Amino acid sequence: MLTLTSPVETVFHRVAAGPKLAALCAATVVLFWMDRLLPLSLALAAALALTAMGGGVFLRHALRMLRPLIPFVGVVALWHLVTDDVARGGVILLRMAAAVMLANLVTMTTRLSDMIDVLTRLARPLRPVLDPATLALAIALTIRFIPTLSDRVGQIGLAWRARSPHRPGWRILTPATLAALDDAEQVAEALRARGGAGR
Amino acid sequence: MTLSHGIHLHAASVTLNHREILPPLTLHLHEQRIGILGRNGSGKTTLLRLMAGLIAPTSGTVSIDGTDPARRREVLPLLGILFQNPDHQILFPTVEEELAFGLRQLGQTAAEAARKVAAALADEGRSHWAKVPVTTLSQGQRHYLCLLSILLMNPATILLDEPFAGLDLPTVQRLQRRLDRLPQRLITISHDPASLARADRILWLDRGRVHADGPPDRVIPAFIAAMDQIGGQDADTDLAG
Amino acid sequence: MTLSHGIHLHAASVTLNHREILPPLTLHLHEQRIGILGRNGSGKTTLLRLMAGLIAPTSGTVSIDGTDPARRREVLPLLGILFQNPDHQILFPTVEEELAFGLRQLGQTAAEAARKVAAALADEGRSHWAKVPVTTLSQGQRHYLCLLSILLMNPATILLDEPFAGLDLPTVQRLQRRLDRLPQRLITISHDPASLARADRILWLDRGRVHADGPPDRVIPAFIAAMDQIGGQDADTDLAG
Amino acid sequence: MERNLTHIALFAALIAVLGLVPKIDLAAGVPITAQSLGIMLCGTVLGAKRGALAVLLFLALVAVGLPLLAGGRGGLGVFAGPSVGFLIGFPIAAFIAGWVVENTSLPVGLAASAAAVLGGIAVLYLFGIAGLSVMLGKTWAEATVISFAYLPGDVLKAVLAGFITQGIARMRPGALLSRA
Ligand SMILES: Nc1ncnc2c1ncn2[C@@H]1O[C@H](COP(=O)(O)OP(=O)(O)OP(=O)(O)O)[C@@H](O)[C@H]1O
Ligand SMILES: Nc1ncnc2c1ncn2[C@@H]1O[C@H](COP(=O)(O)OP(=O)(O)OP(=O)(O)O)[C@@H](O)[C@H]1O
Ligand SMILES: O=C(O)CCCC[C@@H]1SC[C@@H]2NC(=O)N[C@@H]21
Ligand SMILES: [Mg+2]
Ligand SMILES: [Mg+2]
Repeated sequence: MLTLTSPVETVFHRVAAGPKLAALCAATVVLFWMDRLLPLSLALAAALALTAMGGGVFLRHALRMLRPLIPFVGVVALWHLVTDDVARGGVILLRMAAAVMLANLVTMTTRLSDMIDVLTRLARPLRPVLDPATLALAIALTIRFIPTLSDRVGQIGLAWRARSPHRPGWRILTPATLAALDDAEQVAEALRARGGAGR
Repeated sequence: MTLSHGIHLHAASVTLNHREILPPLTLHLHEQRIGILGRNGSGKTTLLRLMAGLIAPTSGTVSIDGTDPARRREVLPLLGILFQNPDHQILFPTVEEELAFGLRQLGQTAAEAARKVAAALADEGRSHWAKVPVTTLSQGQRHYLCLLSILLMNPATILLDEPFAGLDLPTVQRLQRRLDRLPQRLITISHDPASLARADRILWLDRGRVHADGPPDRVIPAFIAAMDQIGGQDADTDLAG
Repeated sequence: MTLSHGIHLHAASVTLNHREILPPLTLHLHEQRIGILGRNGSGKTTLLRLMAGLIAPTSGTVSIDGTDPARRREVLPLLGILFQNPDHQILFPTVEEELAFGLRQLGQTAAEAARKVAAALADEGRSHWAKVPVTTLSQGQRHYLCLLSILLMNPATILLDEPFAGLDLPTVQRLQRRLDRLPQRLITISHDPASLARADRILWLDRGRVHADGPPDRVIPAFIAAMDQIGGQDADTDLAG
Repeated sequence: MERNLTHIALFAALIAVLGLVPKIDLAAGVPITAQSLGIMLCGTVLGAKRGALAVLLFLALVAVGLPLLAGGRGGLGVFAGPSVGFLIGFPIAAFIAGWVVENTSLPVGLAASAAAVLGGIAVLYLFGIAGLSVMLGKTWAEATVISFAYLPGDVLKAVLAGFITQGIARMRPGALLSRA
């Protein structure tokens, strides 16, 4: 399964997931508390520097993950130029860029399995309502069935195109949703056949 | 018979997710009954999708009766496809909706389509099916419905992907008789040589390549011998792709 | 052999959605190799699900080696099930997770399970499969993985629903050899009589009832004759249900 | 137990598959995406509790670093971006939509459309607008104006959610857990 974990090994790959996530939380809180240009610029510079420690390929990859924010930068910049409040616009942009960059840094340097471990550990206090083992099972099932369901939907699309000159559009979604429901029933049975979920 | 008649592949290849599933193939299929044999994963379904225009060739060209099969509107009267699993091709809740869909797509009015569907069901002695939810049909009956919905569109060529897989003996015999009587050109995929014994021509596909191409009495015995030989060895452990 | 040995059905019936799929059945299955034959929709899979405790009998009782099969955890060492479609049976993204799951369910620690999985894969000459995403395995390989994950749990009885459907000849031969060597009791569902020729006992199911019950040389010829006769008639138009 | 679990997992997978439908990027940094239709369907098909849990599971997978949001985005970064309000609102939207279908006696299709409007638009936008206002440093009024860009698409999606839910009720009545 595709993950966003970077194959480029960095020092951060060797830091345990828990502390990394805790640091990220703290950093994000601080970022949202800061509201002046200079400290926020320094924060972004620091985030960039940390990311750059992973090397050129890693940094380029990290910057690519910021690309969806580009139109957002445009609109904020424009808005604040018009309202003549450039400083405020700068604060918003710097803060978000730094926060997203740091969060992506954690994502890119933590293996999926370690993330899932942290998640199930965080869920431990919820044990009476949510068994961590059940959560781990649910995560595994979803990862397992995304490509399978995607194939099914592709097949339904082919069946449509085989009989129609038009693209299926939204109408493919009823059979696709049904496929998810049918698969859910059969997977439930297979799961029960091997001892069921929980306890 | 003109040059444009039948299905032409000119150095047509298919690469999916950076993997060459079908290396360049050049073929001219014009016989009335054509069988495609091959092991699991040999590329049979991919070849069928290529011929049907459901996937584009990565290189080379495909034409059916002179038409590019990617031009869906023009190719609909030329080509029908029966997919392997009826559960992947039934799109509507009731039998009559399912049957009417293809006719509407050919440009007929709702009234016209409804009339033809009713007539076709009556012809088959199945008028009572019209309002029935497809989910209450058995596996064999759903297969039959899929075939009917294609026959109703009256294409010149029908591609069938494992039409007998999972069906019981009597159902297979009936379906086989029904198919034998069809005037259309049939191209049938199977991994079971017995069901292709009466074809005019058999293509044996192996890892995307045409390993043998000829009449059944030549290709089928060779295929069976090869399969027995492979089956005698221990399982291959190498991973695909 | 004690009375509790084997699978017992006492007047067990199954009604689903107000339809009686299996009328009350009384059976004692204790042979090593048992086959269940029948047409599509005759209730084979329903009987298997009943015996496996995946559906409760509407009336009557079911027991396997003295245990109620609805007690999933207790019945795990007694019973393994190979479903028809591996796509619904494989629950985890990678081969080793899939194999380890059953062992964890039996109460083994993660370390124990990991060790056994590694050992089993090495035994099969497939250590390189461990981290492989299950979606990249071929159809035959996925079937094989399902079987392996059940064998690893070492149940006394294995139920197999159409284990050969959709597989090519060499794969069927290999799987058959593998199954023949197993010391476990096997109960195999099929609509293809040929694959059950070497069973000790065959049940022929027809519309939920046991139409015949005996050794293959008695039941199979009768089954084939009946199927040919039905196949000779025109299609039945009555709806299921 | 198992059925609940697998329905939740498969619908989380369905939202992810809907992410493969091309998105439309808007300047505010929050795209128009088919995934919000998936959120509605989780509620209208699975019902309140299971629907909300399916969405939470999907978000958990996004958070741990799977690129499941439209356009192959994911990771913790998206929770620090302009979408965060909508993302937080997702499970609540599914819950409300499910609750509405469960607790009205309207015909399924109509109930599902109404539920999708209530949960997938009214409630979701509340969170989305709050998120936009915080992340973009805008007033609520300004953020509300921005979110109007999504309204036509989302109204359409609510109508579709009605049709799809009704289709399922017709094809597989027993499978519609919100009305089971
Ligand atoms: N979208 C895809 N991406 C990558 N590989 C694919 C894709 N679709 C099919 N393949 C691979 O292409 C090969 C041929 O697949 P195909 O479905 O054509 O085989 P087949 O002969 O129809 O097999 P079967 O008898 O099992 O139906 C297989 O190895 C399959 O894994
Ligand atoms: N949940 C259900 N509700 C109503 N009817 C059902 C249900 N499940 C199965 N049936 C019906 O029960 C009958 C027996 O089904 P079953 O799946 O056991 O048949 P089978 O012998 O395994 O057939 P096949 O060879 O096609 O797999 C069929 O007519 C089927 O339509
Ligand atoms: O970042 C993402 O990919 C998800 C953001 C959520 C998009 C919201 S959901 C409601 C509204 N309707 C849309 O089509 N997009 C926004
Ligand atoms: Mg195929
Ligand atoms: Mg069956």
